[in-house]
Amino acid sequence: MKIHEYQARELFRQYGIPVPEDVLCHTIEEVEQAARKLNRMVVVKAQVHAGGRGKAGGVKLARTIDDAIAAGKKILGMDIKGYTVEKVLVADAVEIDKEFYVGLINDRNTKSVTLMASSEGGVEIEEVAKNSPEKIIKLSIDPLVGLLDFQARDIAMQLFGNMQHVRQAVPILKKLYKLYVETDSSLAEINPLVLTPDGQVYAIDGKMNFDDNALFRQPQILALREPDEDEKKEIAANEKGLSYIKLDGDIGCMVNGAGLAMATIDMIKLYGGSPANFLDIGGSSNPQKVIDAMTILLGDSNVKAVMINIFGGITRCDDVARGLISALNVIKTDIPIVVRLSGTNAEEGLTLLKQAGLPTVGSMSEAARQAIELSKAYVQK
Amino acid sequence: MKIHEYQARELFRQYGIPVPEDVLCHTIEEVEQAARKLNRMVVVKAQVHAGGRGKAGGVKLARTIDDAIAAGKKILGMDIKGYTVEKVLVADAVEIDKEFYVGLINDRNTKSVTLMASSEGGVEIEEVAKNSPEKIIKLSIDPLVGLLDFQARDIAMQLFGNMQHVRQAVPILKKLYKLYVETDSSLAEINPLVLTPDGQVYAIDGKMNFDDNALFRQPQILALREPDEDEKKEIAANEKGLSYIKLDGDIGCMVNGAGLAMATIDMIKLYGGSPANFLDIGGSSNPQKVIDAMTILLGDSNVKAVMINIFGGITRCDDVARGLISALNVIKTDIPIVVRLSGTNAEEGLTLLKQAGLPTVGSMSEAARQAIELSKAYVQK
Amino acid sequence: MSILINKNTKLLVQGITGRDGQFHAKRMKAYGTNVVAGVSPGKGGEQIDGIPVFNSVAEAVKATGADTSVIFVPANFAADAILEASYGGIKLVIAISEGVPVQDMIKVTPILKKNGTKLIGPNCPGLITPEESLIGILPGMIFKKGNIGLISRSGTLTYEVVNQLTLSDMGQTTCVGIGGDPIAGLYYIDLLEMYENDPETKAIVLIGEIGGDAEEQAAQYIAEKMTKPVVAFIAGQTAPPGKRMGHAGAIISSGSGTAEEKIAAFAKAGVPVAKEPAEIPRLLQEKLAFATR
Amino acid sequence: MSILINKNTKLLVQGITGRDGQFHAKRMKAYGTNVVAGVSPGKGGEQIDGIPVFNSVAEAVKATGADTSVIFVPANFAADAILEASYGGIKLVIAISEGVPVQDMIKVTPILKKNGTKLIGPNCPGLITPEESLIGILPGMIFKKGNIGLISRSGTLTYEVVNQLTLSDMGQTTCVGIGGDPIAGLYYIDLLEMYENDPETKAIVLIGEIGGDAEEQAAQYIAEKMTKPVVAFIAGQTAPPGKRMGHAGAIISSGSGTAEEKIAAFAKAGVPVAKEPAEIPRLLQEKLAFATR
Repeated sequence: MKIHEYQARELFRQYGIPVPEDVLCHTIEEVEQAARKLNRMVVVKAQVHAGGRGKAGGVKLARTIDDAIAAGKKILGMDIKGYTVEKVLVADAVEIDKEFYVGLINDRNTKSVTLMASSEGGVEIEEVAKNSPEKIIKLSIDPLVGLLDFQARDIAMQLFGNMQHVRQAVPILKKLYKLYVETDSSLAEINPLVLTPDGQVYAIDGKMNFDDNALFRQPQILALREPDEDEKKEIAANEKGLSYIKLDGDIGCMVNGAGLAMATIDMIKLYGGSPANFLDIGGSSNPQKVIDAMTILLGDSNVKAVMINIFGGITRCDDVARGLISALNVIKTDIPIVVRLSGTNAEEGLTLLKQAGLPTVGSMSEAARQAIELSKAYVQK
Repeated sequence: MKIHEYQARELFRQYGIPVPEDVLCHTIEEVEQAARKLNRMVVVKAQVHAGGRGKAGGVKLARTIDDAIAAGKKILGMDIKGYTVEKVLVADAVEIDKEFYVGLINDRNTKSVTLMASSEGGVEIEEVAKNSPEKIIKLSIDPLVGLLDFQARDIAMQLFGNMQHVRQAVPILKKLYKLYVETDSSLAEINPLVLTPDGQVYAIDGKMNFDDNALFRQPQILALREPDEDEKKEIAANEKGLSYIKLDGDIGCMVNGAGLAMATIDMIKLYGGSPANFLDIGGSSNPQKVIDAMTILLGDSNVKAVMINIFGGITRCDDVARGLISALNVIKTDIPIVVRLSGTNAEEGLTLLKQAGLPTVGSMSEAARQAIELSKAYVQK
Repeated sequence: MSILINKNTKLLVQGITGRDGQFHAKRMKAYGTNVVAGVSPGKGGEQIDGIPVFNSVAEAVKATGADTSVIFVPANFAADAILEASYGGIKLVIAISEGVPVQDMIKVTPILKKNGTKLIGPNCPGLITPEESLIGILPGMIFKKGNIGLISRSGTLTYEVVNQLTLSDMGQTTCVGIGGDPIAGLYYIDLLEMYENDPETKAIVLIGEIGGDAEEQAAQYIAEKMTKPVVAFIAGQTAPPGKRMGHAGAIISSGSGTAEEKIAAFAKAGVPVAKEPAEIPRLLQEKLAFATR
Repeated sequence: MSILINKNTKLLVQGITGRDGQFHAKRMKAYGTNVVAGVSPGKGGEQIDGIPVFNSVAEAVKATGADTSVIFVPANFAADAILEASYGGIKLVIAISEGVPVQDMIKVTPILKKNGTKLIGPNCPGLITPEESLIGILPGMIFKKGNIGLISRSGTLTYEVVNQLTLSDMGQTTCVGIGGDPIAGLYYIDLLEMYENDPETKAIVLIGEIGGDAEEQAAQYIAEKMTKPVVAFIAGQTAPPGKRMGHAGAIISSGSGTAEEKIAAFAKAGVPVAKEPAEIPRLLQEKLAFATR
C-alpha cells in the first residue's frame, strides 16, 4: 500500500522527524489561505501516486501569494501519468544548501531492512544506483538489534562530515527506522533530506509503502489508504481473498496460484492471445471465492472468452467446479468458458462439470489454445 | 529504587494489566469516601516499603463501610518495622479462587531477564524457592527476542491448565515484560495474580524495583520516588557522586571504591571497632566530593574518629588531600582524623597533608588501629 | 537418496485442529508421510485421524521425537509458531501459512540461524520426496520417484511442471516449493547445493518468477559451482511493470527483477529456459543426454 | 606469558578526548601500553599525546590494527561504544564507565557473544600484565611482574591487595578487575580457566564481594577443574543485610549472597579465605609451598 507525500510528512512529524510546515489543499481558495498563513516562499506540490511529478510540472515554487495561487490553478486538476491531481500540498519552502537521500527497504538478499543513504539527494535513487553506485552507502540492519547509534552516526558523518549536522541527522535516521518497523513499512524514503544555509536538517519529501500482509495490525496506516479506481477493484477483490489485476486484453483468466496465473498469461500471449486480467483465487477451497471471481471476470466488458486453469493442491477441484456451477446459475452469460482442472479431487470436479454441461480440456496449453480460438469466434459474432 | 504497591498497580494499569479498582487514602475520611465509592467488600492495605506487612496487621479485609473505617483507623499511623504508615490503599476485594506468582528479575548468571512463575502465589517466592523449588517455573528471556507468545502460553498453561484463563494470562505476562524493559526495572512481581470464581484473572499486589543507573532516562519512574529519612540522606549523597549508608558505630569512614570501603568496615570490626557509616567517594578526582563527604561524615553526631582510606587509581591522592584540607578549613572540628593515601599521586597528597599538619599513616590496618584507639580516647575526654 | 526429507522424517503438524491443518494432516498421512504428532494449544490429548495432539511443540517433540514441522496456523500467528518449532528442537520447519507480515519474517530469520533451524516458506506449498514423505499441500498423486530435483517459488505452477515431468516418465528425487514471499527460508542456492551433493539427483528444474534477483544469483551459482544440469522456467514474462501479481515476490520495479534479466542471466550460465512448462521435459532430456554422452 | 593482554596488545581508547579518557590515555602510554589510537566522533584527525584520534572505531581499526579497546565514555553512551568496538572488529573490550544501565548490558551481552567479542566490565578498573600492558585506571607503579594471577570484583580493594603482594615480592602475571555490576563481561570462571591454562601463573588470588552467587560458582569450578592453588578474600563480611553498598553487586538480599555462604563455599572447595588483605601473601605462600612440596 502506498501513501501520499503529505501523509508521509505527517507520519514523519509524529515520529519527531523535522519537516517544514505545510497545508493540504483541495481548492484554489485553500491554496490562497495556506499561502497567506505560511506567509513566505512556498512550494506547491501535486499529491498523486505517480513518479516524475516534478518533470510533469506538478511541483512549483511560489515567492508570492499570487504565485502560489497561479501554481495551484495550474496543478489542481492536471493529469500526471493518468492520475488527476485532486489535492496539492502547500509547504514552507526552506532554503536548501545541500540535498541528501536516506531510505529504508526490505532486502531480500540479506533478509533484513537495509538503510541506504547518499549525498546525491533530490533525484531518484535508482538513477544514482545506475550512474554512481559508489555514492550509495548501504547498511544491513540486524532486526534483533536495531539501528545502533554508532551506525547512524557513521552514516551521518559520511553524508554531513560535521558533528553539528550529524547530531541532527542521527535521531532522524533512528526515528525513520522506528517508524519503518512500527508501521510494517516496506519502503520509507526521505528524498531529499536537506541542509539549510543556517545549518538545520529537514525532511522535505517522503515516500512510504507498507506491507499489505501487515495492514491487519496497522489500523492507523490502513486509514491513510486512498485508492484510485483500479486499485479499488483490486482491493475489493483482495477482501474476497482474490488477487485481481486488470489488463487490457480480451481473455479473462481465473487461475489458482500467482505463478500459474502468470504462466497462464504468458502462455496466452505466447500463443497469440491477449489476457484481460490476472486473477488468482489463492490457495483455499471456498466455492464462494469462485463465484466472486467469476462475477469480477464477467463484469469486465472487454472479456470475450474465459479460461479457467486450476491445478489443485490446497484448492479442491470439486469446490471450484461447484463454485463455477453456482456462479453460472446466477450470472447468465453467453461468453464461452474453457475449464481445465488437475490435481486434488480433479476427478470429482470434472464429473460435476460434465454433469452441468461445461466444456473441459486436459491441459493448460489446450485450454489456452481453445480460449484464444473462442475469443476470436465470439468477436466475430 | 523501590515504589509502593499503589504505584505498581497504577503502572500495571497503564500497561493494560487488569487490576481491581482502588483508591489511595491518607486519612480516615478518605478511607470512608473510598469505601462508599467502591461500595462492596474492600481490602485496606498499608503502603510502606517493608515486607511482611500482612503479618504485622497492615492488611485488613472489610465487608462493610464501618469495617473499612475501623481498618483504616487501625492501620493509618501504625508502625511496621520502623516505618510509620502514612497512607493506605482501599481496593476492591475480588473473590479469589486460586493465587499465582509471576515475577521478572535481572539474572546475573544468565545475564538476562528471568521470568519466574509459580502456582504457589500469595506467599513470598523465596519461601516457595526454599520449600518447594519444583513449583517454580523459570524462563530466561532472550533480550534481543523478547518474551515470545508461545513461551508465555507454555507458562500460562502450566499455571492455569485452561485455555480460557491462558488467553487472559498470556497478555499479562507479555505486558509485564514490556513494562519491565521499558521502565528499566530490576524486579517486577505480581503476587498474587489471582483467578476469580467467575474465571477472571487479576493482578492484586505488585512490587517493582528500578535500576538506579537508569533513572536518568526514566523521568516518570523517578517522579514516583518517595524516600524515607535515611534514604533522603543517601540520595543527597548520591547526587553529589557519593555512596553513603549510615551504620550505628562511632568511626566515620571515607573510602574510595565500594570494595575497599566494605573491606575497611570489615577491618574496623575485625580489630574491635565499630564503623559509623559506609561512604564511597567513587572513582573520580573531584576535590569538592571530599568536601561534601567530610560534611556528611562530620554531620553524624555519633562519630568519634574519622578514618580516611584512599587507594588512588582514577582518584588522585593529591585531589583528595586538597579537598580534605579545604573541608577542614570550612568545618572546624576536634574529631581526630587518620589519613591513609596510596596509589596515584600519593606522594604529592602526603606532602600536602603533612604541610597542613594532618596525621598520615602507611597502611590500611595501621589506619584502622589508630582510628579505633583515637575514637576511644575521644570518648574519654 | 533425496534431500531434506525421506521416509524416516518424523513430522509434526502445527495447527492440526484447524480446517486446513486437519485436512492436510490426513492427506499427508494417507500419502505415507510419518506424521507423528499435532500441536494445538488447549487441545492436548485429542487425536486427529489417530495422530496425537499436544499443547506445545516442546511436549510433542519430547513425546514423539518429531524432527520436522509443518505450519498451518493463520498468518498472524505463523512467526510465533515457527519460533516455537525452532526453540522446541525442530530442525526443519515448513511454513505453509500465507500472508505473513514481512517484518515478522525478518525478525524470525536470525533466530532460526542461531538455533540451527532450516525453514521452507512461508507462503509455500511444501516439499515432497515421492513415495516417501509429502509435507505440505502438494497433490501427491502427480509425483513419481526418480532422478530430477525441482525448486520453485510458485505453488500450482510447480504442480503443472511436475505433472509434465511425470507424464514424460521423469520421476523426482525431491521437489521443494520455496514460496513467493520476499523474505523466505531456504532459497535456490541452498537447495542447489543440496541437490549437487545428493547422488540420486541427476538434473534440476528451477522455476522462477519475476521480482527480486534470486534467479540471477542462482544462475551465477550454477555457473560457478554446479556440475549437474539445470533447466529453468520464469513465470511473468509478459507481466506489466510496477504491478504486483499475487505473490509479494511477483513485483517488477525500476528496471530490476524482470524476466528478461533473469533469462539473460541463465543464458549466460548455460541454463536453458523453457518458453512454456510443456517444454521442460524435452530440455531436460537434451541436457541429460549431453551430460551422459 | 600472561592472559588477555601483553606487550603486543594494540590498544584503542574510546572517549579519548574526555577528561578521564585523556588523563588515562596518557598514563597508559607512559606505563608502556601500546596505545595506537583514540576515538572521539567529530574529533578525527586530532592527536592526544601523539595518539591519533579517529571519528569511529572502524576507521581506527582500519588505520592502526587495534585489537583491544578501553571505554571511557559516559554511562549512557557506554553500551553503544561497546557495540561499536565489537562491530568494529575489536576482540577485547574493557569498559571503565560506571553507572551503565543494567538493561543496556543485558542487551549487549548476546551481541558480543555472536560477534565473538570479550568484555571486561563495565564499572571496572581494567587489567594489567605488569611491565607489558596496562589498560584502564589501575595505578601501574604498585604492580610487578611475577607468577600470581588476580581476579577481583572490586577496584581499589584490588590495589590494596596487589600492594600487599608486591611488598611481599609476589609479582603478578595478569590482574583483572572484572567490575562490580550485576551484569558484566568476563567473570571468575572464564578467567580462572585462562589462568589454569597460562603456564606462567602459579597461583591465583580471587577477590569477591557480598551479593550474587558468582563466588559460590567459582568455588565449585575450582574444586572441579583447577589444579593451581587459589586464595580468596570476601569484602562486606560485616555489611548489614538489605543494604546496597556502592556497587550494584554489593547487595545482600533474602538469604543468599552473604559473605558466610561464600566463605563456606570456598572452604568446601579447599580455598583459604583471608580475614584481611594483609593475610593474603602468607596464605599464598603456604599454598605454593604445599603445591611444590
